[in-house]
Amino acid sequence: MKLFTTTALALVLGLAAPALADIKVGATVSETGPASFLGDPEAKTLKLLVEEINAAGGVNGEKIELVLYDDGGDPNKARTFATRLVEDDEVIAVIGGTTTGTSMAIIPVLEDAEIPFISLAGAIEIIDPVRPHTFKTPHTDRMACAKIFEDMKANGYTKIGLISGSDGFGASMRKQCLEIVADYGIEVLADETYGPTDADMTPQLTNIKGKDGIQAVLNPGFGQGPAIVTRNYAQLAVGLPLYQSHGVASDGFIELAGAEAAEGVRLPGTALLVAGLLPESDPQRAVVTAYKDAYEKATGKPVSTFGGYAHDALRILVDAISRAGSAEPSAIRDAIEATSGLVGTTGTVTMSAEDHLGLDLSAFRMLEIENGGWKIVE
Amino acid sequence: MPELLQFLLSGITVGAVYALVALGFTIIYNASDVVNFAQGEFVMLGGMITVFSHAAGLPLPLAALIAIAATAAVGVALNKLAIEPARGAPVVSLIIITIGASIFIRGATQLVFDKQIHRFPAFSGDRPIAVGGATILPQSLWVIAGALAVFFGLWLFFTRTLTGRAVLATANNRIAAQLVGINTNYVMTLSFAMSAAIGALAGVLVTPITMTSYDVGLALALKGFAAAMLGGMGNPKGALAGGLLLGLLEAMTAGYVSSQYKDAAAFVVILAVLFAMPQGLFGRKSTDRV
Amino acid sequence: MSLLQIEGLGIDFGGLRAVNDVSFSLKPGEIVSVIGPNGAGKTTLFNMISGVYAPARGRVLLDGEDVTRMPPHLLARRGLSRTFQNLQIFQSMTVLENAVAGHHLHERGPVLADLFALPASRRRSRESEAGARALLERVGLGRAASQEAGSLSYGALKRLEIARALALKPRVLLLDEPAAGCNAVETEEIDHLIAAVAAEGVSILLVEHDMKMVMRISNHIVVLDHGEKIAEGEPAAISRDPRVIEAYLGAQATEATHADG
Amino acid sequence: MRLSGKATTLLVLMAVIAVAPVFFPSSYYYRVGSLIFVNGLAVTGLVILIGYAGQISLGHAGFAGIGAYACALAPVHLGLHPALAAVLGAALSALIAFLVGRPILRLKGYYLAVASLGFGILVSMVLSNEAWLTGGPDGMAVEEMGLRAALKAIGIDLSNTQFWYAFSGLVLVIGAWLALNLHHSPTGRALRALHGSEVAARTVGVDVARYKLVAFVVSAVYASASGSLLALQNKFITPDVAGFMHSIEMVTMAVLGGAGSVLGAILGAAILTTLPQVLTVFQEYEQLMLGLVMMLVMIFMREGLLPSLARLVRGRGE
Repeated sequence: MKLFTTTALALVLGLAAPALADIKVGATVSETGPASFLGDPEAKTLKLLVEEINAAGGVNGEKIELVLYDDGGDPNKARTFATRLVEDDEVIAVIGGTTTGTSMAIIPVLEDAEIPFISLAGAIEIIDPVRPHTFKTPHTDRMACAKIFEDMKANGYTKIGLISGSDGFGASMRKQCLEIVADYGIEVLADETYGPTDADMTPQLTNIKGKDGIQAVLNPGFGQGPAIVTRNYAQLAVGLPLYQSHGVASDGFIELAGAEAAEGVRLPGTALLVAGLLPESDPQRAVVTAYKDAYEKATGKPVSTFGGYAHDALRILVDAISRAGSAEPSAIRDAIEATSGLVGTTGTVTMSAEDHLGLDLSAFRMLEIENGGWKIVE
Repeated sequence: MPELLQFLLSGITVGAVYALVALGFTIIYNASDVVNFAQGEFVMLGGMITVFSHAAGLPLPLAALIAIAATAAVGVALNKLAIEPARGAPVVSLIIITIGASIFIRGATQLVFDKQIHRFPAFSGDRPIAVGGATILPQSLWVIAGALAVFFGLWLFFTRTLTGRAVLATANNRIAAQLVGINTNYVMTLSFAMSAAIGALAGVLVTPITMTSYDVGLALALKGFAAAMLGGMGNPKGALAGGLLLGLLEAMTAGYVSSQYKDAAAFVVILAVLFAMPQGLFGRKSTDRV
Repeated sequence: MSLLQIEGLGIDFGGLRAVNDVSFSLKPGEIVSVIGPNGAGKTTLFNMISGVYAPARGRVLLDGEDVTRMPPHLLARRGLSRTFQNLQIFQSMTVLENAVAGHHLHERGPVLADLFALPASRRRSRESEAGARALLERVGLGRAASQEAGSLSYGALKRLEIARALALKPRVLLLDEPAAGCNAVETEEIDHLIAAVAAEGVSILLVEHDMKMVMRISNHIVVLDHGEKIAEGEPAAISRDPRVIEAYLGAQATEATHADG
Repeated sequence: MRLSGKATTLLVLMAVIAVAPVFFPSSYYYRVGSLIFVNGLAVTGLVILIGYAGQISLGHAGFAGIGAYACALAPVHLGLHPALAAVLGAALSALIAFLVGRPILRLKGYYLAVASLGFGILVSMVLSNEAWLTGGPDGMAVEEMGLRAALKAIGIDLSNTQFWYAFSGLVLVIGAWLALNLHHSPTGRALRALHGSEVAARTVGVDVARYKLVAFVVSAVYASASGSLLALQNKFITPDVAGFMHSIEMVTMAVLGGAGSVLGAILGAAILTTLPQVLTVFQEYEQLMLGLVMMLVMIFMREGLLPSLARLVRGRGE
């Protein structure tokens, strides 16, 4: 027993030997587990960008060392890794928390340690109320809801059906959509859910189809669920406009759902998805094209919105470090809060003491799938 | 009325998926009394290997065959490397070994392939078939036909072939089986190969409907396990009935009660059935011999 | 006045009449043996009397109370205890712990007292341990007390089961082939032990294949064949009974080598 | 010799807990330590269920979930102090275990496994679905217990991680003490007897159904306490705590280390808690390694690590 503890301890100790690095940035994302669909591109992006930045000479003449952990989507593990990053690796800032659950578990650790934290998760609770050291890059789910409801309102849809995934993403977005739906004069007539690993959603969709008066359907969710919903939707010939969420804003979604079934589906996406369609004048064009090309070249996989969140987080951090001219956590924190006009993949970020997200609705673009590709509808 | 029909079709589609997974449990359990929690990984491998072989340019049928053969080989390796050396271990240890194997296979798959979600085209297109006001996809028919074919195949195997009876004899009494000249090692290897192949076949059939990725195995294994226990472990009839029942229950609950609690309803029914019939619907009865 | 009374007991397995219409009785301190060829239903009869199987027909009366189909642990409370033909030892426990476990009814108490090791709980443990040590001495296992039960020889395990059954301080003791697998010396020891226990007023129901032992110690013998009672009486009378001889000889000619079921 | 086994186990446990911090290079190690203790507590409960009584449960995370959410909800809705909320959670877990256990424990082997699994999934489903109460899959915050502040007031100033290391270590020692008491008590003997042979246990008068239920209820209380500790320590909780994977993790810890002994099971908890932290060096190979370790230990050390190692040492000595 003793022998074993000592060996285990020695192993851990060995790993803890401090590496000599200039600026240590920590990250804990869900590379594996149920949110790996999100976390995997995030991890790849972070590794890729750090390499890129270091190759270009680093920040303030110093190299960045990335300490990256895979929390598997488990909030308890995420908290342990956050503690490890702060106490053991002594990083100056942490990026991560792929899901809202992991982010919320990390926050107390970093707030206690007064280390800046940039979350990659959607829920509004992360930055509302504002906590001094906590920031995030993705739009809140509430903003995605707002963008969708604006489009519905503009099209005159006032009665809708909702079918959401029961995973963290779907449940959180469903909740936030329901909170603001009335503000747009829209009524939810059907509210169905499905499990993240379900194989068939026709019963739920049949019920939605059977409800009188529904004019459009919204499906908050990520992973394979929305693709199956879209396919079942076509199978049942529901015939009403279908809105998906930013959770499936990727080319992969069209592939999974099939171009035929996905035809006409609308969703709020980021500039990243439609890099090639952006006008030359668009300020985001250069940023998203550069990231998209680099990512696809390095990984051979299509770029996704989620990788973009990590891209923006690292850009914001590096920008703050260079403006602060120091790698002191408190100086970095202040500099992040002062971020202004930084062009990222999700939008142009301008933060303040009251706004630790710094994006507005204009960051979203309403997209429609047409002939297996994207079209900006605005 | 068309609603009910649609719920039924949905239930049968999903139920056939569960039944296919549950049938895979049957052979290994019959040969060795092991419930193989890595069975879901066989399903995943069937789908993933087909996806990547197909993407590499092979025609779909060939890709599927390669996937089934490769997965069968993985099944044999699992038996030789992990199950055989652990003969006679208690149920908990076997559960942990097979869960360990499932984590291992998942870890290997994410390295060899990737973590994205994939699918390949349905065998007979995506045009829904109308059935009295409701619709069903052609691929669902493939899955249902697959489940029925595997069921009849197994039934014939266990009742009509010498090898099948040898498998049952091995499960009943290993020593006695050896005494009457059955090569029990061969029977075990064969069972794992067959279970894995059936799992892979399931993966090939369901991927156009459910999609696949490196981590779909666990959820499938859980549902398949629950279905097999509901029907009575070890009995192909039980696996088929359990799977279909589970699928129908979920569809009916989602359709008529609450989609939020459809999985809950399924488990409540499983608990209720087990309380009334501790061996499942078609399970063998056992008496303590003293 | 009988302590244990069996009335028309019967059970079927899948349409087969395993035991049918068996009746007999035991007086306090009496040793009754049940004999018969393999497969005659002796162990099945034991299992019905001790509550392991639920009989389809008939009654079991213990001291006048109808205890048919009563679960074994309630029978134990009423003073009925047994051993098993195919050893049911608590393998992962020591020899002493096996014997202590036999004192369950005397040592059981509130779970919370046991969790917190309250004095009352420790006192109960101490008492049952003392009792267990005395019993182990009695069956000749005193020295093996701290060994793991699994490491004992077959004959020693048989005696351990008897010690465990005696720990209940039973009024009726069912012994299923206590001398099987024992050598001549061990058999004689068990022989003496059974006689001594009976002398204390415990009624003993015995299944045994060692006919010499049966003839030597039984007060009364019941003969089963194909699940039916074919004869009953004193040892001397039974050994001359033509039906018994026929059953044994006839059975011997066709009998399978299997153990009794 | 045998009677001192209990004292030895407790002394070893206390010594390791007290001395280990000397070797900690940073306070992150307190965090890992406290997680080991929290898991160790749940696993000690499983020693009673699996090791003593020989019953399986693949749903004990359900009770951890009840304990955790009691700590999250009772202070908000009932105004209870978080520590009392933990007690309430334990009582609730005991009650639910009592009601559920009776029918479930009639089943054996894999059937018991699937029934307990179903129970665990039901609990996590309720926690996940009733978002109005529990915050849904994204989880909810948990109030501070306040004991650390109280200690500070009397002059004991511990950092957050240090406090939780000490506190969960203390709870684990108490839990281990109770489990060891039980082992050598009449109840423990009855449990181990029914593990060895149900039919023989019955014939010596053990009410098998009742004692299985006792083991189930007691182990549920352990799991609940472990969930409460986790919630109070993390100050945030999600339904993952009640999830299937957590149940599996708990059983694996117990069996890996040796479900028959308290120390073995805690060793199992220590290994499986540290393993993911150590395996981070393997990066993408982490899962692969984890699966491999689980298989290898169960194949080559069937009784679990500690008993197998003990046997090895004893074998050398003789």
